[in-house]
Amino acid sequence: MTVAENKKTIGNIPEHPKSLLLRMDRMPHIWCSRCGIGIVVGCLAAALEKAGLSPDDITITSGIGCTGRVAGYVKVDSFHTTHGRAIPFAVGLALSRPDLKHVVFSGDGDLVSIGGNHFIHAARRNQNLLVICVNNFTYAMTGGQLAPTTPVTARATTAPYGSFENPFCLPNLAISAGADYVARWTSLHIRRMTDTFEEALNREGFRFIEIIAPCSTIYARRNKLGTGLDLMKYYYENSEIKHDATAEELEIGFQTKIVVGKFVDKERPSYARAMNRHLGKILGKKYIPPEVGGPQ
Amino acid sequence: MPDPRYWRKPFDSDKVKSPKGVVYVIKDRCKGCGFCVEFCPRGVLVLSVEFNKKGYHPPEVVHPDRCVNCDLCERICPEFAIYSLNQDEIIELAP
Amino acid sequence: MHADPKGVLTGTHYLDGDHAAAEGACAAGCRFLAGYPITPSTEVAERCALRFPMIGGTFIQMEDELASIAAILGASWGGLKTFTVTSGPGFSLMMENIGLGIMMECPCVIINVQRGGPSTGLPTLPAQADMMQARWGSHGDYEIIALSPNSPQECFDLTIEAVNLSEQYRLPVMLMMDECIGHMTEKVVIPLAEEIDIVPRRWTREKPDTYLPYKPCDDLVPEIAPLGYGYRFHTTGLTHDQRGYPVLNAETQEECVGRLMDKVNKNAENIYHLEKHNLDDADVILISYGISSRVAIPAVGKAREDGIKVGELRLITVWPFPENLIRELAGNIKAFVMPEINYGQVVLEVERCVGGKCKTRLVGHAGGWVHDPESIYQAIKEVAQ
Amino acid sequence: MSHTDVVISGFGGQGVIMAGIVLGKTISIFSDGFATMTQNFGPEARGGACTAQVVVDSDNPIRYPYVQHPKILIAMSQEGYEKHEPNLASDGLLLYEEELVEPHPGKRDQIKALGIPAARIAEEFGNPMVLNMVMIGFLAGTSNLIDIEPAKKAIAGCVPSHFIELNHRAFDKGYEYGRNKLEALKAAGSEV
Repeated sequence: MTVAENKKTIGNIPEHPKSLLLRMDRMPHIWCSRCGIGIVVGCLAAALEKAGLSPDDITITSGIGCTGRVAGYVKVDSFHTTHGRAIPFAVGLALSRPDLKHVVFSGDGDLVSIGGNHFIHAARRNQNLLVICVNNFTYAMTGGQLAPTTPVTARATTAPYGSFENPFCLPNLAISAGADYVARWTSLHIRRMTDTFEEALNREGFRFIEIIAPCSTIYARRNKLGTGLDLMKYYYENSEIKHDATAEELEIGFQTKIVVGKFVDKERPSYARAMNRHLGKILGKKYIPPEVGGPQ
Repeated sequence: MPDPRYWRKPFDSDKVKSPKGVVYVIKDRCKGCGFCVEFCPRGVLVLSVEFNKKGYHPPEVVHPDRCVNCDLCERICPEFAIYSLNQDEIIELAP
Repeated sequence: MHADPKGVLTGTHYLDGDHAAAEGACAAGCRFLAGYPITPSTEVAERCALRFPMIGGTFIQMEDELASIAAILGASWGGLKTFTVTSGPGFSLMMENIGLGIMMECPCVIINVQRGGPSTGLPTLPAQADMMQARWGSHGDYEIIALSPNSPQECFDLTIEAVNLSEQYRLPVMLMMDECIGHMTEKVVIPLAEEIDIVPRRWTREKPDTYLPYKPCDDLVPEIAPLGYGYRFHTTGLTHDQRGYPVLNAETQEECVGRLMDKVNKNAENIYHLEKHNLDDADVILISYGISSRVAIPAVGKAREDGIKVGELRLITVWPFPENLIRELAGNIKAFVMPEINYGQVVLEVERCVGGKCKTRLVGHAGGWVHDPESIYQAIKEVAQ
Repeated sequence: MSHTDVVISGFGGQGVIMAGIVLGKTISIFSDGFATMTQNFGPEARGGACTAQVVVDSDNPIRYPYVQHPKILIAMSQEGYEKHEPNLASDGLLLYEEELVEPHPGKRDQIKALGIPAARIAEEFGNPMVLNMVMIGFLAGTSNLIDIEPAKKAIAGCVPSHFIELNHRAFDKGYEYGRNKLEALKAAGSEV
């Protein structure tokens, strides 16, 4: 949308430039002050514009949790599903509507704890999904419990003495499961994040982008890390761009350096493409490619 | 007024015309995180003293002339409460 | 609307219930199946894996049943007719997203070929012990539609009916088979495509700017918007208003859940599919469904030879339950006898509706085998006295 | 033949269910009758006890689908024989694989018991898997339950196309063995 199309006003000023991509009738959103999720949503909206996509070209699916609420604020066909199941739900969407782009927006607990099995299998099968994970190292909506990403020694309500269990490193997980495109930024890296979203939107296959983002109210406070603003400053000082980072360098400890960048960018046929190619080859003329859903 | 963040004057600063931006703040949507104030590369903003309806201090434009419409405030705002427009577009918009 | 001929394998076949159900799904227009192997239901998925590539369908074997049900909900929103198939343990795993399907009002079909439980139970042996799980298995209040076939032919016919009902009323519909019917082989006649009625997806004709995703039509069912046509709708498992937006308060809960109940209850007369024999002058009525209805046949015959007036009521639709009919019949007879391969599930509904007006007798057992008809005969004889 | 209950019993891997399907299909698709097949097997794919019950009626659809007292028992394992023989109708027919099943002689005189070395015959065809078709041929040759032509059509619809001919030959061999056996019995003065 261009500014000129933006006819709505709020008070005496024009409505926000992304208002055609967002459900402004639902603002303010439920996320806390100094939470990073809104930034990621804004960057995706910007990426859509930059990629030349209309809101009618994409769907957004999310699961449960703070990030799970993203689906409710984007003005596209959007699905707020159950905890952990955003990916398999979106797998159904993607296979029934291969003509659209399908984005899964998920938190770390949703995506790789309860939904972990779906995550690795969707990556393995190279399903045609752009999966964006907002990683804030905790279960924020339920009050700050231990997440599969919580760094060792960080505190959570269910790890009151600090965590002693190994967290998942999400890019490593995605890479080892076979994802085609893997990147990580923090919520401070607004331009690179937007560019990465744009690039990933215009590709096929399983694309995974992790965004480290502040949870001000729960994670930062419980771990005495100041506010969300302090975490943003921390990202500014401690993130390092390294596209060829090793698996070890990608690990995140408690308040250690955060290596960001685009780590994998390869092309394999997506599940749907592989299916069409293989079945077409085996069955020849008997093969009828999958029907696309929607009114005939 | 020279921006203190430039350690030297760019060689081509006379030839390149910086865009001019105008910042808009949707005050009642703001939750006072301060991201825009902290990260604005031109130091255009400060947190205001006034409260909005929800009791937060929204940003206030104190150096409007410095804005180059870089979009950072819009992108980094988690609340969709601030953005800048190119001055030329605003003229078009005006009734 | 008639069936798409490319999915209809017209002819006379010798099929078991599982394969017949798969053909029913093809004929009904299902073009998406996500499933996970589990005995004794796997044959349905296997047949579709073979057939779908030749009729424009997509079969995907998911990583588990949680994923299977989620994927069919997604594909249904994508606009395809979808189904999944499982048995007890997998059915248990699907419960959460069956609730999502109900809340989002997503048409889809879940076939459960019942085996003995609890837990892993009897993988290859029959039971009818998931009937209450089908009714109540997901949390919260809702109404469901569940059908129970008693022959491979009905596995074919009722799969089509299940798909049609799911489209008509926009909810997950259960086809509650059992291992016996799933693995029973009989003649199955698949008619011509033009002889099969298909309920099309209820696409909205409303314009995007006036469309409300959860605004009900006269039959209390809302219309669906296709993806990517500018509707930009939102749907959620949270309690929502007509816009589909989460509104978390008691009034919206009442409106949202109340309608989910009403759309089944108030349309129940159009949903019931019952088989009735000799109910008018009956002293004893045998109520049955699935394989138990066939096992009871010699018992009913023998009781009639004894001069006992036995009527038969077969629940082809088990849920919604034909409450009013049972209440009415209860006033005129001595007893209901109900064989079930469980320790008493659907019979509880009979008892509730009877309200003490006549006797209710369960002939039940834990599963692994079908009833000896003699035990059903003895029960009829006892209650007839 | 108006109503005939058949039990086919053996162990997994012998093609018990396939034999039941061929029998049922012969009657309900390629003859004018009705046949319902039910099956019973354990969780293992091979080696467990396996039974197919086929209820056959020449005139009416089958309502009660199970067999309580089979008129014909086809036994391909000792275990299957031991389990089902006591239920065999008093005027029943027992068809058994004579190297795998050892019937208890004299126990029930009125039952007609006919053996066939079906496993060996199948091996001579170079494929032990056609044992079941030898048994179905034997059934056709020793009873009037099914005719050759519909049975062959049923077989053709049940096996991969390049195995049809082999399975037909196995069926023929079983049929011929059954016919010869009956002739021999007749010649020996038995009531057939």
